[in-house]
Amino acid sequence: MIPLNWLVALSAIVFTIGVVGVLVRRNALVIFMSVELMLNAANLAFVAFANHMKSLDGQIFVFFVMTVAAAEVAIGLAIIVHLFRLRETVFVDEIHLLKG
Amino acid sequence: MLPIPYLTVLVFFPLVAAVLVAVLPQRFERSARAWATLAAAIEFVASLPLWSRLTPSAPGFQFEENLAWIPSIGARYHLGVDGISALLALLTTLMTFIAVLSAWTSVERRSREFYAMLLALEAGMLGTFFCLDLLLFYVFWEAMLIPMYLLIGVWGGQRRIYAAVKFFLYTMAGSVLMLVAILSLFQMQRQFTGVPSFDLTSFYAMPIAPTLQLWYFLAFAFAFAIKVPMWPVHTWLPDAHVEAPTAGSVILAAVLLKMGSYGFVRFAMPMFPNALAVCTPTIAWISIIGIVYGAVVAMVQPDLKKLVAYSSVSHMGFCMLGLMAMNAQGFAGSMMTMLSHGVSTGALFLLVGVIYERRHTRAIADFGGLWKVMPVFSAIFLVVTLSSIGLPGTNGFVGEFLVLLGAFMTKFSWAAVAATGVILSACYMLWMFQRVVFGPIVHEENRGLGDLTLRERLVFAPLLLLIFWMGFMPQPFLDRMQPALDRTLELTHQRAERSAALVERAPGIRLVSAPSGDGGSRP
Amino acid sequence: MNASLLAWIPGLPLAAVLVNLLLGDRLGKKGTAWLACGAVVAAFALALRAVLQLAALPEHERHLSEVAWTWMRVGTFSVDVAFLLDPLSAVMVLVVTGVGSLIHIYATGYMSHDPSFRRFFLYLNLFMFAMLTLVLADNYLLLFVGWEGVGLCSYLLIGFWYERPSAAEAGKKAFIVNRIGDFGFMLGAFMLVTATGSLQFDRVFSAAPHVFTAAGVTLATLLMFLGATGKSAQIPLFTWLPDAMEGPTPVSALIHAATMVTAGVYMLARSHVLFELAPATMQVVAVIGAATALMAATIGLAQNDIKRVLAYSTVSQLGYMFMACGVGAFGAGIFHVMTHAFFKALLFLGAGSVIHAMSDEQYMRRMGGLSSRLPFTHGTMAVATLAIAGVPFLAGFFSKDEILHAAWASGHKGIWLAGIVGACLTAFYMTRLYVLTFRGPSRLSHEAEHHLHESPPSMIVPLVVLAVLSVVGGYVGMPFQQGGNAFETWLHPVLSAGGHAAHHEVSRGVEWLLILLSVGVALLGIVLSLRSYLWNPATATALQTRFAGLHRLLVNKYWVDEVYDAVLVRPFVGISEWMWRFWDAKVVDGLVNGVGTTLEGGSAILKLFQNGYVGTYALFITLGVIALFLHFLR
Amino acid sequence: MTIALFVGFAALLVVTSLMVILHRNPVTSALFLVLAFCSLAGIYLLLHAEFLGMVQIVVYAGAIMVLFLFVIMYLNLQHDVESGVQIALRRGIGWLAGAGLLLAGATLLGRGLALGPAAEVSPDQASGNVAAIGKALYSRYLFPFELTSVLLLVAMVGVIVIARGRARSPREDA
Repeated sequence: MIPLNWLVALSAIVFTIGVVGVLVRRNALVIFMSVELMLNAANLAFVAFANHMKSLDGQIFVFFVMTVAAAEVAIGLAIIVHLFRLRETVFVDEIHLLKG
Repeated sequence: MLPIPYLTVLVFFPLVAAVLVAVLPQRFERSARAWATLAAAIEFVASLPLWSRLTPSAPGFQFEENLAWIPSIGARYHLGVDGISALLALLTTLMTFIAVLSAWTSVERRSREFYAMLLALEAGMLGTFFCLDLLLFYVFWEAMLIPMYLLIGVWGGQRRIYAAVKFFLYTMAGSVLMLVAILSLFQMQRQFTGVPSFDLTSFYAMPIAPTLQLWYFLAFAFAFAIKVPMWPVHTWLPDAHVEAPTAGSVILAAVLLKMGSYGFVRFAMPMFPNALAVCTPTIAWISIIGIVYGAVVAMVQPDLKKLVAYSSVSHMGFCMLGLMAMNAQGFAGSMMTMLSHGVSTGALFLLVGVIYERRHTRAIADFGGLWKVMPVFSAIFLVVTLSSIGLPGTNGFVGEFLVLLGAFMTKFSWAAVAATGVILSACYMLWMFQRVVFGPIVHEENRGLGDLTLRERLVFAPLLLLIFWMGFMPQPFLDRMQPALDRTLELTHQRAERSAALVERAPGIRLVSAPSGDGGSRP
Repeated sequence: MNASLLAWIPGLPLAAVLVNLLLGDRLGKKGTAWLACGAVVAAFALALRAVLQLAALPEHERHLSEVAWTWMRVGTFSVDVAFLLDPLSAVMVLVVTGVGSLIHIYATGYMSHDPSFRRFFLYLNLFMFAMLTLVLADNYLLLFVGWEGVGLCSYLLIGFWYERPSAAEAGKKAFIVNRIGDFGFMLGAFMLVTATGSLQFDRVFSAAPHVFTAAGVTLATLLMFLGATGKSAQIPLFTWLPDAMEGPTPVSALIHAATMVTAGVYMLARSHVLFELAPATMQVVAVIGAATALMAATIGLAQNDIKRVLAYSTVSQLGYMFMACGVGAFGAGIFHVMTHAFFKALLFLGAGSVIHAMSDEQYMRRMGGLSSRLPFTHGTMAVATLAIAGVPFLAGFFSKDEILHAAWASGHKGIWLAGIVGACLTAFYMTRLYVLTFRGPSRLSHEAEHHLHESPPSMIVPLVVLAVLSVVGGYVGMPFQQGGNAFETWLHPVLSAGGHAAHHEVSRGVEWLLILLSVGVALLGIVLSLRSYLWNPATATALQTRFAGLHRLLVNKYWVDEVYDAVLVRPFVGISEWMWRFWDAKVVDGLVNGVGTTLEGGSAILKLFQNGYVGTYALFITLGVIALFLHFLR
Repeated sequence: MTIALFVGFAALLVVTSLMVILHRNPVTSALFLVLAFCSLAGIYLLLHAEFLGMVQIVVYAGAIMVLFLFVIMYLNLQHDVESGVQIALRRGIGWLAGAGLLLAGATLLGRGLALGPAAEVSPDQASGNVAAIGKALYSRYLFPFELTSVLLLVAMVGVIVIARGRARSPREDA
């Protein structure tokens, strides 16, 4: 049996990599991928605890997370496409009109 | 008593009239002023029973109406009137009627809304004077601000937005503190009697620990001090007056300033007597500074309205000093000053309005030698100036004399310093009067000015009558106000003992560690 | 004949004012004149009748009082509008209405061609109402109403020709200086109320001896004396009277010679019980009176405007009256008030008639040799000049001598000396005025010479009547009468009420010596003045050059006005300017606006965080998460 | 044996994730992400979550990554150029924040939170994971399930509206 600590550690590591990806990269798509990574890290933790607690709720929750992720990716990519059409760029730091 | 709910009719009739005037169709724009004057006249006549039917000696409040308003928190729609509020209400209805009558020519655009605002303002003021339920009082207290804000903001002079916003925020800042105090009192009241209620009489009955009282008193005092206005928090008044239209500044000076001192007499002083005892010297000295400071600064004002505004600061300083004297003469003097200041300063603003309408300038330097061109105007201006500086035989003197007498009986130094205000008021008023009315005609524009029209003379007739009536025979006024004032004074002393006896087991929530003994120096 | 007519004495002029106001121009000049004079003469008649009725009463209950209505009743303190006629107020009411009606008649002639004729008589009647209220008041508050009422009327009448800025300025100055005096009077009244609980004369005087501490009564009387100095133009607050000459001459005669300025003396005499309780104040009153008398007399020497000279002479004579009150001889003071009212009113009216004749020329250096051209004016003025100088068997001599006698008898030797020197100076400058105006070479300008004319009868008749009074008026108070001085006995019931009146008897011999001395001094003054101005005018100019410095000092009136202006008025206006510009605008308003600007500044800073970069927002989120972790770690 | 498998998958997951964020070319990042999802699916299988493993492969690796690649190709993205001090500063802070986060996580784990008791084997566990999930999904979680269908519908409508853009594509009016 895989010890729970490792699983949670792994999930933390992947989550952190996702966060770094979001902070560091300029390309909207890569940021998007990093967000997916963070989501999956969370899913991993869910499954780990579901397995540890021997209850299915965790897994069902992951299932829901996935559907939401799917919807989110669809909308996100649509926005990026539309953004590209308007601004000819995908780099996040060039789009900063909406400010105080 | 009267069959109909008299006070409710008095309060809400102007509101209904305001709405009707506002929704008049466009083609009635010209006749809106006639309708508004009619409404104000009816309101004034309707308020006369307050004078005739009021039995001053009867204890408690008269014409009472008490209905459940928000049962869950025990807030009741409780109206009532006694000697103090009846006289102030009469002052309100009279001055509103005169303000509406005087504004016929001064307002051109959007006159329907203008008159609607005036009538709504009257409703707010009457409500504030009549209500005996703290929450209802707060509602009317805030409701009153809106029409005044609009009056200054829409029909004002150049810097009207600044003045209107300053006026609104200033008063709001004060009254929000008061709201906090009311709510925490409500909380204490509920714990003390178990029955939730905002009723004034129940607050009168509830003893509060002296140290706690201080914080409540400061909250209430600050809210009312802004309204009075007392010395450090007065700077909104000159701006509001300079920018307000004539009718607006007449009501602002005549009635709105009395809200502050009325609040002190009705709420702050009887409810927190021990804290009052601690703060009395401080507030007295602040009002004396107000008297001298107002007069000194009024001396050098180039603008007529600002001069009269600062003179109001000085006169209201007398009012507060009278209250702080804590004796029958001081209270009666303060009340008389409120009434006479309302009449004479209202008249002063009307006079300034008259020449502003003709010359569209308020600078004293632009006038000179008006006596030759406008003799009737100058004669009325002379009488009103004399009443403002408190010449014996006019209404100003009775109030000032009683206040100084009351202050003198409490503390010699108070009256001595405050009495210099008598000299200063003579200086700046007469100097202003001389530069405006006497002397040769320097500016050519003044030569062609027309004297007062019949309508304008009609506006001043009641005021002059009042000036001399209150000056020579003030006794009818004094008889009406004295029993109520004595009851307030006696209630204050009574509550002081009861609360003092309650030193340790103070009911109600322990606020942040109660302050050490001495009173707060803030106004 | 009940006493209810007392209220009508002040009531009549008030009624005339109201009628004048309402009917306005429809009355025309004739109508206004008759209305105004008629009211005052009727008041005089009423007063006379009331005084006769009073005289009929036995000596010790000689007072008629009448309550009109309750003015103020607050708690224990109550005051009514009530009138009181007793010997003291009888004298005053007769003088006020008598001299007043004469001056009203005179004024109809003097002001006949003035455009605002109606307004003048409106104010004059209003003044009579206020003065009569003051004199007949039964309590200090009603007296205060009259007190400020006469102040108001003097303000209106001085500034009557309002188109002249100097007149308006003088009016305002008079009112404010009076107001400073009233400030003192009001505080004194408060002390009375707190101590004795009422302002009614009899109640205050009966309670005063037991209720007051020595310091209390001294302070109260000093404050009331401050009020008196304001109203009667004594040392600290006298600067307004000379400027009050801006008003028409009948005004100067009525208000600034006969009636208003004597209100202070009347108030002192009325409250003699209080003053006798405070010897220190009496001392102060005497000293100030003497100082004012001397100072004003010296200034009078060097003035060239005929009305200014008379103004300073009034200040000086008032100094005498206060000196009399100061030494305890209130009766002598009131007696001098009466006689002074006669001859000073005559002098002013005479001067008015001269000015009227010379078409508004007031500068004595351009007069001279008018005796032949203005016979009546010259005759009456001569009588008045002799009277004021203190020539025997005329009114001035008796009253002034009475004061000097009292000063000597009560041991105030220094005060007496000042009085004697003052008497000499008075004789000197009055003769100087008479000589420069009527005698000597005619220095008239050509066109003044051209339409020089004697005044119409309506002006001459009052002059003559006053001249007669100035002569006869003195005998009432003649010394060495059988039952003592008639005037004193008349006032006795009022003035001895307090029981502290100082009675000093001096042997008859010393009294004669004093009389001879004062007569000698008066004649010396007259002769000196005649010598230096009539017989050989060179000596006058010689005197001026030799004492050039002193002369300049006197011409500039000791620079008192300038000092007051520099020390009080200008710094005060400066302070108020500073208070407004700096304190109100910058500090208090600054604080209020400051709250607004600081909020604005704060939000400007916070705005920077919203810089539009998605990256920064993500960073903040991460930092937030880290902070949460740290929180849980603790 | 499973431990070895898990370690392998875990290592693979970490490496590929790192490569996703480090690699300049978005296409290679996308492909590494696919690899990461597969390794994750493997781990799910080890944890007896077979259904999820399959769904992971089908939904994530299959659908979502395809979408990603499609968009990358569509937008014809070139190599990411990362230059300029302002960007370097931001990257530095990014890494720092990541390190901070990791540190905090590590200390938290270091504390060794009290883990709940390991529940005993539940009865329906034996009858296979997919059936159990199906039964639970359509009994207790019926309402959320229906809700997700609505969510997906909304997403689809949104995508169409956004992606359609204006009638003229920007290229004509450039």
